[in-house]
Amino acid sequence: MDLTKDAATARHALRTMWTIRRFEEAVDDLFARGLMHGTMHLSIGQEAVPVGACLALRDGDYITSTHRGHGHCIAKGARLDAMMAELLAKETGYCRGRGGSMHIADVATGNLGANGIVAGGVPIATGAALSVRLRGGDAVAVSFFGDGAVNEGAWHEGVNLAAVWRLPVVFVCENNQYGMSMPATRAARVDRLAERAAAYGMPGVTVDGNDPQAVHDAVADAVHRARAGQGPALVEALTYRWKGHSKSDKNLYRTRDEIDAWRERDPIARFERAVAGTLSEPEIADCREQAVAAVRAAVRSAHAAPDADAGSLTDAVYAEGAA
Amino acid sequence: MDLTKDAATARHALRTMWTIRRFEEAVDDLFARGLMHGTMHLSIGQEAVPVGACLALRDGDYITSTHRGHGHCIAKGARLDAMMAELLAKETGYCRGRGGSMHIADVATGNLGANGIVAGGVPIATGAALSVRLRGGDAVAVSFFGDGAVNEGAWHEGVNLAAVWRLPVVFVCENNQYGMSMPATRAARVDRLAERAAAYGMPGVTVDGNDPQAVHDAVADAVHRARAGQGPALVEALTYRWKGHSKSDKNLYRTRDEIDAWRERDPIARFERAVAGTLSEPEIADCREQAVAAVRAAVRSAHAAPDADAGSLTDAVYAEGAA
Amino acid sequence: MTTAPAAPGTRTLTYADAVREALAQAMTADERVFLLGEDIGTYGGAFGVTGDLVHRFGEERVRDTPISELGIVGAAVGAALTGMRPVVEIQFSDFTAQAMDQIVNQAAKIHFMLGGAATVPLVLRAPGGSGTGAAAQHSQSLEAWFAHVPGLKVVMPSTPADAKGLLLAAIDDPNPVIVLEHKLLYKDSGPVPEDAARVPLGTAEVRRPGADLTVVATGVMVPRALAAAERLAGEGISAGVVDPRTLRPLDTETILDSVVETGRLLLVQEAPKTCGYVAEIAAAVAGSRAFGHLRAPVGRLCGLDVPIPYAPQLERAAVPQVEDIVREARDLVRRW
Amino acid sequence: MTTAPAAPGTRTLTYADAVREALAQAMTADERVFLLGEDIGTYGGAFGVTGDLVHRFGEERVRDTPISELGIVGAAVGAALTGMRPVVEIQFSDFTAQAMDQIVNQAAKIHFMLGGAATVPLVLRAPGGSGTGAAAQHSQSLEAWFAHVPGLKVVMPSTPADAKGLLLAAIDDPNPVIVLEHKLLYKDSGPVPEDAARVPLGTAEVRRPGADLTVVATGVMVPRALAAAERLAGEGISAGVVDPRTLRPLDTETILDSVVETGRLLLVQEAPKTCGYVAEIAAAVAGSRAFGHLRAPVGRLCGLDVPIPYAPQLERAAVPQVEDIVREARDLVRRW
Ligand SMILES: Cc1ncc(C[n+]2csc(CCOP(=O)(O)OP(=O)(O)O)c2C)c(N)n1
Ligand SMILES: Cc1ncc(C[n+]2csc(CCOP(=O)(O)OP(=O)(O)O)c2C)c(N)n1
Ligand SMILES: [Mg+2]
Ligand SMILES: [Mg+2]
Repeated sequence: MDLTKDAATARHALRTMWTIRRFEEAVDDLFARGLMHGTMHLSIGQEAVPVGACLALRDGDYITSTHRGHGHCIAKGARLDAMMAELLAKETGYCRGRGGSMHIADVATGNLGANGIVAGGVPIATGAALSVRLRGGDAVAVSFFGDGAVNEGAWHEGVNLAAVWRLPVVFVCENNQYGMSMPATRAARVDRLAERAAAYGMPGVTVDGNDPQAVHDAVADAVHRARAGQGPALVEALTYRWKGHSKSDKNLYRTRDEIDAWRERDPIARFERAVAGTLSEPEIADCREQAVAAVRAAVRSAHAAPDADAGSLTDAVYAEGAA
Repeated sequence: MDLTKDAATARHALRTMWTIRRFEEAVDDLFARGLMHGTMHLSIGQEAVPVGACLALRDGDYITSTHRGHGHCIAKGARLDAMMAELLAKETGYCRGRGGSMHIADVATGNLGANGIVAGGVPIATGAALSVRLRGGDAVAVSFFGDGAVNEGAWHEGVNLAAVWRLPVVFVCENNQYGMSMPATRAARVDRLAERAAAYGMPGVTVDGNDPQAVHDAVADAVHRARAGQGPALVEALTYRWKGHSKSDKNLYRTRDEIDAWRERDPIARFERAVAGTLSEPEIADCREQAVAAVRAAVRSAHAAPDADAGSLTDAVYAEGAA
Repeated sequence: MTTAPAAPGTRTLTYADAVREALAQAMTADERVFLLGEDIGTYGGAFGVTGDLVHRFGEERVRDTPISELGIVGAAVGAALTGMRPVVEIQFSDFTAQAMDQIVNQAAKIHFMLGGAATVPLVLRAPGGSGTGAAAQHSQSLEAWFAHVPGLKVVMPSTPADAKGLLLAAIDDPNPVIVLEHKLLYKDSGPVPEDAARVPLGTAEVRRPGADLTVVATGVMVPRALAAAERLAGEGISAGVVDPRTLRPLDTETILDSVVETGRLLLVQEAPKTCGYVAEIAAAVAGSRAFGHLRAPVGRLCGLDVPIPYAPQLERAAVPQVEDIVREARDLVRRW
Repeated sequence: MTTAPAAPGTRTLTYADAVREALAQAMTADERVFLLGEDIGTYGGAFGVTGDLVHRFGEERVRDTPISELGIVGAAVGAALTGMRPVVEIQFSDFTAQAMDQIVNQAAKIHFMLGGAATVPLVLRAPGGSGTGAAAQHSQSLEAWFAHVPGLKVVMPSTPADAKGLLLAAIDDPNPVIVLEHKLLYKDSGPVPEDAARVPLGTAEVRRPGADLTVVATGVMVPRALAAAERLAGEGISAGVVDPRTLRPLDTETILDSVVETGRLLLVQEAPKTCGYVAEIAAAVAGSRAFGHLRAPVGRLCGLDVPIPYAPQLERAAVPQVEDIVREARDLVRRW
């Protein structure tokens, strides 16, 4: 599918990228003003990956996400108000304020959850795909993770099980060059992380992660294979996070020049140029404004919502009844 | 080094293989007669791997071993009497009867221990090599493990650390076709497990694990690279265990034909043919007899030794003093 | 344990057979139930528990896995989250160490972290305990770890009937349940209901009433405590034996009721003493309505604080035996 | 905690600085000591503990690792077995779950399994605890798991001086030692000796004497218990506070001595109650010479049995606060 030629698709892709960007800028701002708690991992600069990837998915497909998961959540179709309410620790948040940013999930749209554990979602995605296999159906699971995750045992085991059982999983590595402060190139001795796919007998490909089209094409191919019963694949998307790793990052491990160079490759600006033939300037501006308005509305409604209720703190530790 | 041309080397290799075989046959027999406790994992049929590999090592080099570790222990130079005493739960055993077969170790000869945990020794070998790096010196560490181990997270992480730090480790995979009942071919979707080496940016090679020369050549090459600071490598040795996985194995997962076919490829008989030009028939017979005599002496001395002492059960839980 | 005559609707089965029967009944009744683990198919399980199930239910539902415990449990979490009811076998409970992240940081917490939006109905079965000469990495009793984790339920059946009934209840439960079986019990026989009757989680069982002291024992220590109580009866000491069966949630009331009556408590576990499970029972009693009824200090008879050794005589010395229970119980009653 | 005036030979340092100083002194004194962990180099550690050490000691000895906790601890085991003295930082103590096999099945047991033939002198430092809004997978207090494992020692420093002195003692120790630091304490200041004085493992500290009840608290609960004791003093209640400092081996005698005097015991921990560490203390006291001196049931004030929630007001409600300690202590003294 060409994301730039069809106006509706182009609009959707652009609006979603802007929504992620504006959502996270709002989070950044709320945090800076002391209105948000905890820590936050922002994916500003990486928006092309979730948007390109999720455009290859259907209702009923699953994703597992990461600590840096706002983009995945939005791209898979979550409601901004429930997301923002969660981040603001409200009872109306997706997790009733219990989870926060690192555990945000929207089961209704197939997002099985962000994860505070690096690579934690990888075997879970394999399990969701196993479930599809056992129940019958052609859903797929996409597991998002970072370059740092590929060195965890959980990643190896989750990927291997998917490979030996030929499960419908697509492993999407968002290689943003660093795992916290550790350069991907110092954490693994391969030129491309996609080379690791061969160790599991599955295809692996590296794409420009700042180009939603490139991400989409690679993920759509992999999803197609997976739906057809041909097993998993690995897609490595090269991208960059503009902000620090989390709120405590002093950016000692990378240069201003490097950051600036990547900012010039802004995936959104690039995509705006790419759709210039399909969408008019006002239509493009409209995408931006819709994003701003949607985020603003989400912040407003979240602020107005009741705080998470400490009185019911113990009531969702165990589920009741039969599952 | 050609193991067959020099008489002393040929004799040593042959005698060591026979010693392993006879040692394990004695264990099998003691177990069958109810004189040995617990469970035992025998490596009969796989003797060429430890012998070929350890001939590439020097004093000061380390190995980590597995649940199927008698061969590694003997090949690295352990004393048979202390081994047999350990298996017979004697105070004079290598582990004073605390460890048994699955934890047998001989620190003096650089054997850091068998391991009851599949892949448990892999990151430990990486650590021993890191220690060499930090202390200075050109020792290497060889980590032995099975085909089943390569699917554990510990294996992935241990290998990756060695690779990124270019540590002097040689990873020796004894691919005996099965991890317990699981065929290696169903546990990983690659034709050769050595292909996994590429995922860590290190060389990988598959050799005939029933030929001590082939094992030796591959391991010696890898050891040479490692000593020279060129980092780790993976050697996959294809072999077969003649006996069941452990004492509870009913052999339901493989055929008599398959077992018989591999028995015909007996590594010891093959090596005897290969050294026929170097050693005379009486010299070869002498190797066999020395093995029998050594094992017999070990059994005798172990039987005579005092049982492990329950009175001192708690005294080696914590080490005292400064390390 | 000796074989009791079977009551109506029951037959005599071994503990391992009872577990297998529960699995078969659950799989027959519910398509969502499936098994995964190492060597559970053709091999029939390292302890023969799954036996012929692969032939009855096929390789998809009795799924042999590569050796990768973390991946296996993670896959079970993903399957449970998406509508299935996986039952994982971890070959030795020691290898739950490999899977702790998925057990503790994922399975146990997801329901809560998601504010209740999803459930993780998985069962993890694993044999624990010593007595087979398998040494320190294959003989641990790790129930205290799991019982410390909010979100997990923990079950430790001591009879064939409970092995079946508790497992069925665990499979029904919408939460992750850790079922710790005991290797030494697998071959024990006892009456087991033919039907798929559940033993509700969270209910202790008074295995033997007693007036002079209450013995609370877990797992393989239950039959040992019963044997000890029998011997103590011969000495004129009436020892009651309570089997919690479910360690989390614990049926504290049944224990307190008994302690209020007897005034003496002896806690028996196989695991090493320090921070073991029965410390929780001791603490609960010491802080409870039963406190004022205690006539004697709370006795704890536990495994020694050592890794399990290989040598048979050392292995035996490392964990409580019947004679140790008799001695401790007698001491408690005579001295106080 | 407030800053006390520094005694001779001490200066005021933060807890994080004290840890760094211990590491620097140990590395200077002993070539075998080296550090490994995620982001401990240029980044200076997720909580800034290692800071500039990489510039002082170089990248070989302050070794940044890929994200692979099991591999890191395994590498430390191998290095420790072969003559080095690794000090591992696990970024959050929650991620010890990833490394449990190497911690528990390897590091803790190797000395014993080898019959004493080798030692594993490694130190694993990890920050635990809640209070930072990091939610369920980054806020656990897992000391009870480690304290249950024969072969491990477990340390939980509550002051900057102890953070330094206990860490130095841990590095000296020939056994694997788990040092659980607390995130909320890193910025607390206090007097810290300039020299490399050790605080011996296994010695509790009476932080405040008291006549009416004994409060035993661990980790961040120590300063909270001291604040509570101060308030209680205003109400005429004399509460003593004992800080075990080392959880394994536990200095039981110091606790028993205090309980014998006061007759009342309140145990305070941050971790969830069920099977938490202080259950061990309750059990030890209930089975000890102090039993007959107890005038009241043993009080346990612990974290709720929930995963740590994200919302600040819920997070606060999930673990004991100063006012909770005051209330429980007052109740114990008034009612009994
Ligand atoms: C098991 C585990 N180890 C360490 C951490 C701490 N941590 C959180 S994110 C992160 C870096 C992850 O890097 P990467 O996978 O590349 O994702 P990115 O942050 O770049 O999006 C680290 C080390 C964690 N959360 N979980
Ligand atoms: C972590 C772990 N999982 C499972 C086991 C049980 N187990 C012991 S040996 C074994 C098979 C190992 O296969 P492989 O690595 O090929 O070695 P082999 O037995 O063939 O020599 C298994 C599953 C174990 N000891 N440790
Ligand atoms: Mg990254
Ligand atoms: Mg094998």
